[in-house]
Amino acid sequence: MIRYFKDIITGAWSLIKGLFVTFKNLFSKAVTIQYPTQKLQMTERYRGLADLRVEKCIKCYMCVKICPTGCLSLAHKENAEKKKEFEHFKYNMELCCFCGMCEQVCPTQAIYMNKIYEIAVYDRDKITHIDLLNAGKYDEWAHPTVK
Amino acid sequence: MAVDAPEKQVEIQKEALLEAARRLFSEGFDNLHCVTAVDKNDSIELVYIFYSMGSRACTILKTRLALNDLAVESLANIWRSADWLEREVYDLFGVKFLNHPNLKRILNPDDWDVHPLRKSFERPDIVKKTRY
Amino acid sequence: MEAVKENLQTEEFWVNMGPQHPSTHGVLYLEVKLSGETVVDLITHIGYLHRGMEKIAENRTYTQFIPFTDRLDYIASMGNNLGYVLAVEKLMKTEVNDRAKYIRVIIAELQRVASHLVGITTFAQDLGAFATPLFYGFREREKIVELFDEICGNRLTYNYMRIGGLQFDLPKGADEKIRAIVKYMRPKIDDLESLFSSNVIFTARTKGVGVLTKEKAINYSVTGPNLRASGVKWDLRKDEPYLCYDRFNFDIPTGANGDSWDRYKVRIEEMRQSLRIVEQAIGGLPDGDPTVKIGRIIKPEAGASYMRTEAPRGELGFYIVSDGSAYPYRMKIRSPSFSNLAVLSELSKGIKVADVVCVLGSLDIVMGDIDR
Amino acid sequence: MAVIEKIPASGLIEKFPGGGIILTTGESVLKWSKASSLWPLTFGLACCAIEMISTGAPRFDIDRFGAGVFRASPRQCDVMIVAGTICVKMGDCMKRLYAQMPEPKYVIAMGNCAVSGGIFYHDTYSVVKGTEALGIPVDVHIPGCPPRPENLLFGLMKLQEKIRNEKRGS
Amino acid sequence: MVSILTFIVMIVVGAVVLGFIAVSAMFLIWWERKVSAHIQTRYGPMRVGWHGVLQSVADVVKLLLKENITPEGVDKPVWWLAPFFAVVPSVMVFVCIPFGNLFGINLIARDLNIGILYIMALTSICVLGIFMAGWGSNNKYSLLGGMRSAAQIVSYEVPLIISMVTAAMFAGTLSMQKIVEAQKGMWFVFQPNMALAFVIFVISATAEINRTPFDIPEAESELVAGFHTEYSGMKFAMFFLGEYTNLFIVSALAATLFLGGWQGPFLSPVLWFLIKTYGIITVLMWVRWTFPRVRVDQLMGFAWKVLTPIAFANLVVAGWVLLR
Repeated sequence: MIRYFKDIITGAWSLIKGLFVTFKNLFSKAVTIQYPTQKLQMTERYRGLADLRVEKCIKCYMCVKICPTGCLSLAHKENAEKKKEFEHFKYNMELCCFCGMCEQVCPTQAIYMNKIYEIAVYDRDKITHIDLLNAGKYDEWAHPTVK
Repeated sequence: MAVDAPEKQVEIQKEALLEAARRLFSEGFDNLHCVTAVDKNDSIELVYIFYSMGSRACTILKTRLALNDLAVESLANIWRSADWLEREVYDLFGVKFLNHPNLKRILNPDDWDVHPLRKSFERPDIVKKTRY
Repeated sequence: MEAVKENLQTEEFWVNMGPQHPSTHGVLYLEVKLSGETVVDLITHIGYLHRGMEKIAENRTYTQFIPFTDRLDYIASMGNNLGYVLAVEKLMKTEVNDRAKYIRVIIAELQRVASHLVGITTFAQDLGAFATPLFYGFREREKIVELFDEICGNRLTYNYMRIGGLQFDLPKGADEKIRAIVKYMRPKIDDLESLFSSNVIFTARTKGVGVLTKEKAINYSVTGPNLRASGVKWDLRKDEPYLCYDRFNFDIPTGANGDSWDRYKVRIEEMRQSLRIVEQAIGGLPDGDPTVKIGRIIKPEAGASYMRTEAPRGELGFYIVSDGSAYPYRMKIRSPSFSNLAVLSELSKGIKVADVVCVLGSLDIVMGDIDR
Repeated sequence: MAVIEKIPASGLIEKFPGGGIILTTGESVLKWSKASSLWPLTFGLACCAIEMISTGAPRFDIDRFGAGVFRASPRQCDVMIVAGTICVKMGDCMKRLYAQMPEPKYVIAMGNCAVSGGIFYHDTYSVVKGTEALGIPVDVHIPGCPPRPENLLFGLMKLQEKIRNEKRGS
Repeated sequence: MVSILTFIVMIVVGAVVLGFIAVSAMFLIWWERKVSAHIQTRYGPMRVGWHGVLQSVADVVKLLLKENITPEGVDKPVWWLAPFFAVVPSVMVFVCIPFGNLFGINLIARDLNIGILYIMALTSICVLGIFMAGWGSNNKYSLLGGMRSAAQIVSYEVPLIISMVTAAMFAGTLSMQKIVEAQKGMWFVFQPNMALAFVIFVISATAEINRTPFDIPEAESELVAGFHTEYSGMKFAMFFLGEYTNLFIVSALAATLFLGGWQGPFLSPVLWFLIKTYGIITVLMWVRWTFPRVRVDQLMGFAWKVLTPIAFANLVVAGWVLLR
């Protein structure tokens, strides 16, 4: 009989202790980042989208070889002065796994991961064949707007 | 303690597997840690990794199965962990385990008839990369 | 009463839980045979997230496969990274320098804390404590995730470990941040514990539910916290030390009964021990350069190696067969959750349907780890 | 019961002076309500599910957008966030789940695996190459592996924008 | 002539009550989301209206717009009637809840002299709706949810009624209005017997309205959504409405029977009543977002082994106190 009441009282006390924890949190400050108005600063090493410093690229194909998913496709031709020229350098964002290995392997830091992280599209074609040679390819997502 | 040290690996005939396993169990190897298979093109090699929790010892049993006779005694009645691990090997390599309590495909859909981890498994959309 | 029982027609029926179900932790499919509320039989179907990792591995170079290991056990990506690179290093018979070892230990232990936070709070969610503990767990985990974001540039798929070292050294000021996290985490773990441990509902739901005996656990090859909860003092960090775990002081928490309560309790205690290791490691961090270039093609000599590590969910083993080329000939991933889940159908016979969810939650599985 | 996609007797109302204004206001209210109460399905497939929960968790809090009510039953939700790799075995279940959802329903493909198969596009035998390959129409694609929680919120806002710009009666 | 006037008055009162129920339920949904959000250190709905006050409006309008799926194989009449059975009785309870006095008008639709009996009878009907939903859905989860609900409510009705009887004994009447008036000097809750009865009442009321830690009929982590798994759109909204109306009712009952109803100094009686009611509701929300769910057998054990004996003992002691 005593144990019966003791169980009830200790049980009730344990529940009150649990309530106290949530009560403490009820009046602590919210940790939320209010996203569209407040934004987190991306860290220095953050891996966003693959981007290219066109003038630095020496067409060594290291990034294409290391890429685990085969999302980069590069082709070049040699011009009259035996210099390599781009034929195309395409980036298939929907295959990319954002591992950053291309950035790490690049001998001239030509390919790098930028800090863009807000990408959402209605149409898939927009992200399938991104021309890395085009300077304004990421303008839409660098400063995203929603009506 | 190197798990895969050569002196701890034993290659046996497939007929002797059950017998060897029973002996291992009676010697205190209470944990069948891993069962897997390697496709050696002409044969399939089964790899069993055993541990003994009490004496902290380990041993690896290997046995080879010819491609035309992919059947071996199941160890699932000695070590329950072999149940799923053998089903996985059956699913991916097509090795049949005799006297297994429930030998069905485990990872792939039940109605498939291919064994994807075989080296001979081909599908048009599997693109092999250049060999270095 | 007997007459009523005879005349009343009763029927056992099958209920399908999953593949889309709030408490199956992803895409697990359980076929449950119920007699009223009591489970008569339970069949586990897996493979709904089978992505063919082992086949992919045969078509990737050793370096290229590192990002894939992140996606195995996605709650503890660093643990998988570590297990894989250690296996390849063992195959190549190389060792990393001391600083890399220490950083690996720090990262792996922080990942263990983050993983257990998710594990125990989703367990509480399965018991019906709707969202609040889960969100507390994720709030605390977010601190670690943001640290990892700073260290390696991503929130979930880190791709940080490299064969023979690390991708980056710790950034400036990271050791201060790690110390701050250890300091922050301790009272939060106490908070979580007082939310559950003493709670009479929580104890009533978990104590004595899903008892996994010592012999059964070993026979089923259950590993990790689940094995330790059954009273087996077995931890690879102590019993087969890899990296530099033998240089740190820590205890291996074990349970007594092997029920859901013990599995939860062992995880809570393990988080404390991990914080202890992190504290010691950050205190004795040696100098050196842990980074490594990745452009080189790795060609281990022909042979096979098996390396297992103590990942947050248990023993993660990589069995790699090399034929001397740049690609693994065969890679078997012996994932901890796979063996841990196999025991579910044995544990669930004769308990209530609500307890199935409880046992499943306490086993702390990740589908990516099971199906690979 | 049919779906109310436009206001009843709208043809009649339109004839009255000022009726057009009432109609547009009414419809914009309907669209506003659809857009600001998108209940997602509790449907985590793989890695992205963890980021989806992170989005629901205090740090990012998807509930601010009115989309925090994760319903476990497909009958009660409006948007299916496909978070993770779709495998062959799961494909049929997904199609059924989509069919079970009541109209109007929307699909967000979160992460590269759901968009196209992503990292598992090559060399694998059991991965479906994206949600669209299953025949499920996708409203918003969010690339990333996995996308940051902010990115999912951005995708949600994009979906809201899409709903608000829907053509009348379509 | 008089009868027509009464009729019009009845219509107006009915409309006011229905409007109040709808607004209150919508407010409660928003409030619950806010409370839970702040417990979890986040903000909750923020983007529609000031701090998301219009969130529930958006939710309701959206639910009205949703397709109303009737799955194949449902028991049609039962399936269609279930949501009404879940809502209508709880709306009818509002007849004799005393809201207090506003500008000299007594805000009680009809002060029945058997008020408590009437309320108890009606709240018990709610379970019928849940059970019908479970039975008619042709879904095993729903069926399990419905069964659990029936078992649960039958058990918890007993301590609930006994604790209400204790209050009625102290007041010496069954009329709600008179019970409030009896607490003029001192609220019942300040007497030890009644304090215990109050605790028992709140616990069993929580079970009665299926809220955590007693939410086993819904049991999201086991039964997906329990009895309303198959319901969509408007019908689902009805269940939601019923749930929050019930929440309001049990809190209003607790306030009336134990916390002195609309009695209170300085403020208007209506305000006092609402403050007390919403206070209790907030506490119930706080409890909901803290605790895990109990298991079915534990739930039954708790009702029959703990609550019922204590409630009976309390009743006997209360009788002795009164007769002394």
